[in-house]
Amino acid sequence: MTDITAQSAPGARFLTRERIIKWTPLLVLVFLVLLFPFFEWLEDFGAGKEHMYLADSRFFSIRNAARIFIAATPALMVAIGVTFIIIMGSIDLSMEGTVSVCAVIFAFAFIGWGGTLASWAWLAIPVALLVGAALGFINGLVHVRLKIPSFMASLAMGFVGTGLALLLTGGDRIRVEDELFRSLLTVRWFNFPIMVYVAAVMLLIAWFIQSRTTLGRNFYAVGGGEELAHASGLNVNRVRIMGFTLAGVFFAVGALLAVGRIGIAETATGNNFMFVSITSVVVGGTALWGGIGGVWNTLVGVLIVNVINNGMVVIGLPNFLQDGVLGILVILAVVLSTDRKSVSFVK
Amino acid sequence: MSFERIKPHFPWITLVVLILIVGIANPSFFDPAGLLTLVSDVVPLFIMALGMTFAIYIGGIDLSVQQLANLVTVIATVYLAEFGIAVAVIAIVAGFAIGVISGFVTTRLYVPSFVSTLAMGFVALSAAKFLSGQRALYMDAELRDASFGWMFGNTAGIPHELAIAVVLLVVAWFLQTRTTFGRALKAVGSGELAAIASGLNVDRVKILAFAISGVFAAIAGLLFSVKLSGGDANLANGFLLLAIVAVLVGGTPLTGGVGGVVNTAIGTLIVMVIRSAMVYLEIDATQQQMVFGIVLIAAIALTIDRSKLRGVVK
Amino acid sequence: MSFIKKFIEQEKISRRNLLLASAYGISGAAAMRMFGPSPVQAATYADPTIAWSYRNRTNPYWNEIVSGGEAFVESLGKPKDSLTHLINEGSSEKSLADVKALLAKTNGELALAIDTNDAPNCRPVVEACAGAGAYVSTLWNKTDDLHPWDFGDNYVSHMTWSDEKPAEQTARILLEAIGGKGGVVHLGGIASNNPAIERLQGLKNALKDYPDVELLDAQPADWDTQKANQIMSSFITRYGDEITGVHCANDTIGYGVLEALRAEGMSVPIVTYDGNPQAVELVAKGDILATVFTNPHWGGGVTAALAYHAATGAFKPSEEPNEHREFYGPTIMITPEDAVEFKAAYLDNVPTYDWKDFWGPSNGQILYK
Amino acid sequence: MYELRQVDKHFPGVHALKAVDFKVNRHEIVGLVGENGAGKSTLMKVIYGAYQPDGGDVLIDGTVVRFQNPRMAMDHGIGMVFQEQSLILNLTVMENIFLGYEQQFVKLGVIDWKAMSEAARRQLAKVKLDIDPAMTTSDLSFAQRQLVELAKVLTLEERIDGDLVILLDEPTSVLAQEEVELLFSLVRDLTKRASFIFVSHRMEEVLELSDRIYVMKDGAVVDVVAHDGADKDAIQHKMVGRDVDKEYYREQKQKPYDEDKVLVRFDGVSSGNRYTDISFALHPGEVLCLVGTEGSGREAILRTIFGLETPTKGQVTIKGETISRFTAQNGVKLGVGYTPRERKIEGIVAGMNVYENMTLSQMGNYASAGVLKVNEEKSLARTWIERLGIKTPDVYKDCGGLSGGNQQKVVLAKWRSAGADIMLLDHPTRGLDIGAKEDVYEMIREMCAAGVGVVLVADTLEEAIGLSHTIIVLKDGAFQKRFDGKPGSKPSLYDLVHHMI
Repeated sequence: MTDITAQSAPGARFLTRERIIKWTPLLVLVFLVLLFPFFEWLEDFGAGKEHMYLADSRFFSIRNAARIFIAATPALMVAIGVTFIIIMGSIDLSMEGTVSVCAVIFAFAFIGWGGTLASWAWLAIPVALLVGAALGFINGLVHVRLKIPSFMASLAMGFVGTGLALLLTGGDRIRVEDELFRSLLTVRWFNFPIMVYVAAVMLLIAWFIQSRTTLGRNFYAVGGGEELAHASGLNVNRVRIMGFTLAGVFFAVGALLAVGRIGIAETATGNNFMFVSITSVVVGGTALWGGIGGVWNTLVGVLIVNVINNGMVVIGLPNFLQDGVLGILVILAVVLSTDRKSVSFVK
Repeated sequence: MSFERIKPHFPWITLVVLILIVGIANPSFFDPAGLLTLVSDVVPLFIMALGMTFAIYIGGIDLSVQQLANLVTVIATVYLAEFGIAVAVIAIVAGFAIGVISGFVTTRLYVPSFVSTLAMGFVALSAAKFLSGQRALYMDAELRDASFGWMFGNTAGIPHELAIAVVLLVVAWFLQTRTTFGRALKAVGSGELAAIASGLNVDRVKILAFAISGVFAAIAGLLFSVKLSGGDANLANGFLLLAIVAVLVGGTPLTGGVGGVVNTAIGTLIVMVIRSAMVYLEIDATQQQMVFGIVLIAAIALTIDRSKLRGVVK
Repeated sequence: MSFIKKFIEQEKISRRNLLLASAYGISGAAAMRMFGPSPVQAATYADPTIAWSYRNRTNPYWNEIVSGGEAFVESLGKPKDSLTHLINEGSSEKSLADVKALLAKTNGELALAIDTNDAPNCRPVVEACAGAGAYVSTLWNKTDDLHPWDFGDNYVSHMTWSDEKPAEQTARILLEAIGGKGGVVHLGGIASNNPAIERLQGLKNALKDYPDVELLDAQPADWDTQKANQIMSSFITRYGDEITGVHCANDTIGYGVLEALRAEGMSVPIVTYDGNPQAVELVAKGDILATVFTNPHWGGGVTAALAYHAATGAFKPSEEPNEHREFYGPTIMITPEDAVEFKAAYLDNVPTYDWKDFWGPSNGQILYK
Repeated sequence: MYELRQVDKHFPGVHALKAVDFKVNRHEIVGLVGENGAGKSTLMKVIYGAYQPDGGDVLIDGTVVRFQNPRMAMDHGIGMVFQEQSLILNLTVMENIFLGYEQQFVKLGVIDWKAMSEAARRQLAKVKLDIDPAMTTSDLSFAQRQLVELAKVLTLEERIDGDLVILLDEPTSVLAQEEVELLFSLVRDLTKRASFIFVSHRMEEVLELSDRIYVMKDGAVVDVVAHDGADKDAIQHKMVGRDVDKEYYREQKQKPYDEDKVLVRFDGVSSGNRYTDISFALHPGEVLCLVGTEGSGREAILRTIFGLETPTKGQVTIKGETISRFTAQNGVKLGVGYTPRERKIEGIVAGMNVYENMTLSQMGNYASAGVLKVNEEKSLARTWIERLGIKTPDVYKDCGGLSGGNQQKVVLAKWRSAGADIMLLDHPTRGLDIGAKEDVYEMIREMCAAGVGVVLVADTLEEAIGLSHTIIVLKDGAFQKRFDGKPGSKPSLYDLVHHMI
């Protein structure tokens, strides 16, 4: 008896190492947050101006933090949605279409039912979430029932979504002017606009789903070993479809915040979300092969990407360099936060 | 013939069925000259997809191809006057180099190719923006014709573009099926661990796969640049997703080891037919994208051979 | 009985020969047209297909263009949807491939109005059309070495807008509004697009007369609202109160800038470009100081009209002077004073244009630097 | 209690189960033996609901039931302990135990981790395993994981009112001798509550544990033997339909090796904490067997020789060349061949055909300037198919579709045809039926006769003793004892076990 239980676990010895790696994305974020003020300091120093590092930094300020958060919240919602899918070892590329459709339908319903949150138009919000869920559900069905790998299924569903949004709008953009709805952006509590708090609440909900619900834990089970999970009696197909549905809901929240941010819903609302969100998820330390990571990683990843984007403009990096620098920093961030001992190979 | 035996033939059957549908709805589609033009126009996309096939065949993906082609259009346009036909060499070297770096970052630094190639694409984009001075550039017509005029002539009714595509397809096919490298690719795609345990230099094989993808992307960019007689940092935009779609629809799934370059040829033709069907069947402008997506789902559902997707479908 | 058999054999052979011959005839003739030299005397068509090829439907600018094209088609007594739409989604490759597909489908009986998405793409499009005997009129993107008069009748016209002057005018309005001192930022279009370059140049030209105003920064926002929003908020961080005015390359960028300012509770004068209905409303409200209306409705209509009437032989492009083949489109400056009036005249009721008056509202021959 | 009547199962081209009658009584342990491909795994899959039979009935207490999936079978009290480790490594122990049945701990949509942890502790107590249920499963040893698997299946006890049937598929393959004893005593205890179906290739274990033994051959049950009437030879005879040489060690076939030459030399080699300070020499014609429990460092040593693992200390010499760069390419170049334990993952490439697999490690020999000479590859494959009696329709057959024994032969052919004269065999007979095992033994002897040095990690101790010239016993990565295993002076099982544990 003792022989079995006393055997030291092979992984236990690396615990400290693993812990460091687990926290690397956060360290990268902290490093970046301290790096950009350094360049500011350098610039002012070169110009012979008085400059206290951090204290005089424009980048390292509450107001800029609010700007970064505003820019990050819609992407964060989308990235959280796709995090669940990536934990399952699948991938979802349908977000651009889903976000556009949700934004457009929300705007139509909102305008059509009164145009202000103080009327029945508030119902447009649940409608948008339902539309997101429905699109995710269809995406999951196509993937699971037609047995098409999620990469292809969701890519094609993304085309369908964008196409649907285009069909609905005929190419027009819809302005959502309601002051009450726009208070998402315009009203600030403790320096941060309401949309940041909405995102924070959604983040907590996502964390709750991830850690305290059966569905959330099942994502990890599917990502850790789908066949094994199936053999244990888990209805893997159901978990998958529900995962895509859940992702759809978060995409819809992302769409609402995106509309809240610029007050316009259009076919292009979903543009650029795909690569940004997946990059963020990976940069945050969630592995593309599934089973590892979670929503907090995604928060850090989204912030890393947005801090880089904001910081590059703030330090006045020439525009043509920005893409390349982003690319290199992303590679560095992923390299640092990958546990090379736990990965046998990467594709 | 049993269902199982027909399965591997689904990609081209799908192609033929699609052609028939479009052709029956609008017989002018069958005009041989028209078809020939359609096919030769899809050549740059095809070449890019051909390279992408190698990345997908080992179970990876290459998202840098579009930006790489952008970079090459700029390189070709900027240096045509100086180097003449030798810009082709510069372009190919650039493609090879960026592919090698992507491969290196993927294999040695354990960054998934989805991210590493995307990031390397950004680097290429920066280079393209820098070189082009963020302007659209155009080639001197005489210089272009002197160096690359041969790319776009016709011999016996066959556009040279198409001939180039066929040559590249044959080269790629030969690489894939007849060389040790191709065999190693297949081993890496189907069973990477077994390839390692057989003493293959798996990292080198993977890096080479990305390098080949880069080279083909560069050739595609060069061809496109010459065709359009110019270059800028966005010229090749719109290629990426279509190239991926072409590979996937042809029946090379992302799991690796299955499919290949001939499938990609079929896949590219399927994409071409679907796309021109929009024109031939007069699909309403606002509906085109949705129709494209739905037909795509149907085409993929038909063309992937699920029996070869070992294990679970993720 | 053998002679019957022989007869049947012969019949088979001659039938096969006939089929072969006719098959060759079709493809041979088509091949001649596709690849042969452009015809000296261009053929005209009684009822050519009319098509518009443009970037996408998500930008209101292109919707206006399309509405013009549709208005023209309707003026011919045809239904709206007889206009064929080719959408390139920002891909030059698709743009060219779609045009070729349509040429093949229509056998060259085509009147095409097109923005080729990127300047280098213009040459192959025009060459393909000319080769197939179709008539093409282009808008916006064209390389400087390419001219309609080099292609006989088939390359009917090219219209673009000289954005430098109007952009300079809006810049002056902006610079006056900030009292001739302070700092401005510019958010541009896709950097390599011609209009983006010209509009930035317009700002720079104006700045020469305002030595106390500094151009703090200029970054491309790719005509994208969300990107403009993010860049603007980064600008606010970097320059803060130093920003006293914003010069935007178009209206959609302007919307993103306005929202970024709104999020900060800031109010800084901005000027935009294009004169979209929503932007005009914002001008009327005073949120935007000025925008420039380029009348895309007319531009979209007349570009299609030129191609169509050339294709039917109603006029012969090669007999027209060069200023009728390469010309600037109209620009109308919109400021808060005239916004309401303008809106009533151009947007609320779209004027009915005479689509045969090709050059009436135009703005002179294109000049190259 | 649980019964299959005249169950049939067809696959395309294969009649996998032919009118199988199978019965499990209460409190009974039923053994199931048969060669690979005899239909055992199909039968098991039918029992736990992964396959649905084409004909016949499944009865529980005389009532006909039909399972659409494993979940339904579980709800009827039928559980499976898998041969391949079926725990999901990134989950905690308790999550694995209750995977798919978390609902009982969910209150208002929230998982009560405390309750689950307590329940998991109770399950672990059943298998006498004292670990924290919140541990991540990847941190457990193989033996611990096997017990967790059993604990997981035993949750059926609480969930199901009626009787339980628990399938054990090769549960002992990763266990050391003592651990096997422990498992057996647990199983015997548990018969108070459950019946067991025990599947194993280790005939002794089946004989020891089972009350009755079903013998399968070619998809049919050929015999049912009671525990008392069981005779190993008779059963094996029925399984294979031919005589199996019972003289296990076959010492007479063992030839002495060449002591003058050294192929591989380890001088005080250590690799992290997997093994420390190991020294030995391998000679041509010698079978050197590394013996130890799971995790004793046996495999790490093999992987070091091949070049897949870089040692942290010491000196490795292969054919007189001191190795500085440890890569598999280098190993292959020096003539080292490696037959990994995970045959399907590391041995063959599923999706590639027979000749492609055979030349995978030696493509350079079948190519000029990078261009393959496919015809030569095919003729090589044909030669070896004949030489080793590989059962395959042709050289184009996907290796993933071959049976385990034939896959193993392809792997061996790959190395032998490339002229490897140092062979590293990791569990070469794992999961093979008796006939295939014999073939592999024969090949090992042939190789030795041809002057190949073999380093073997054997499936069983008997195998190790029977085949080896030299035995090195390892424990926790450290050298324990070296035995000379020349014919006539073989160590006993007890000798080895004594030093292993």
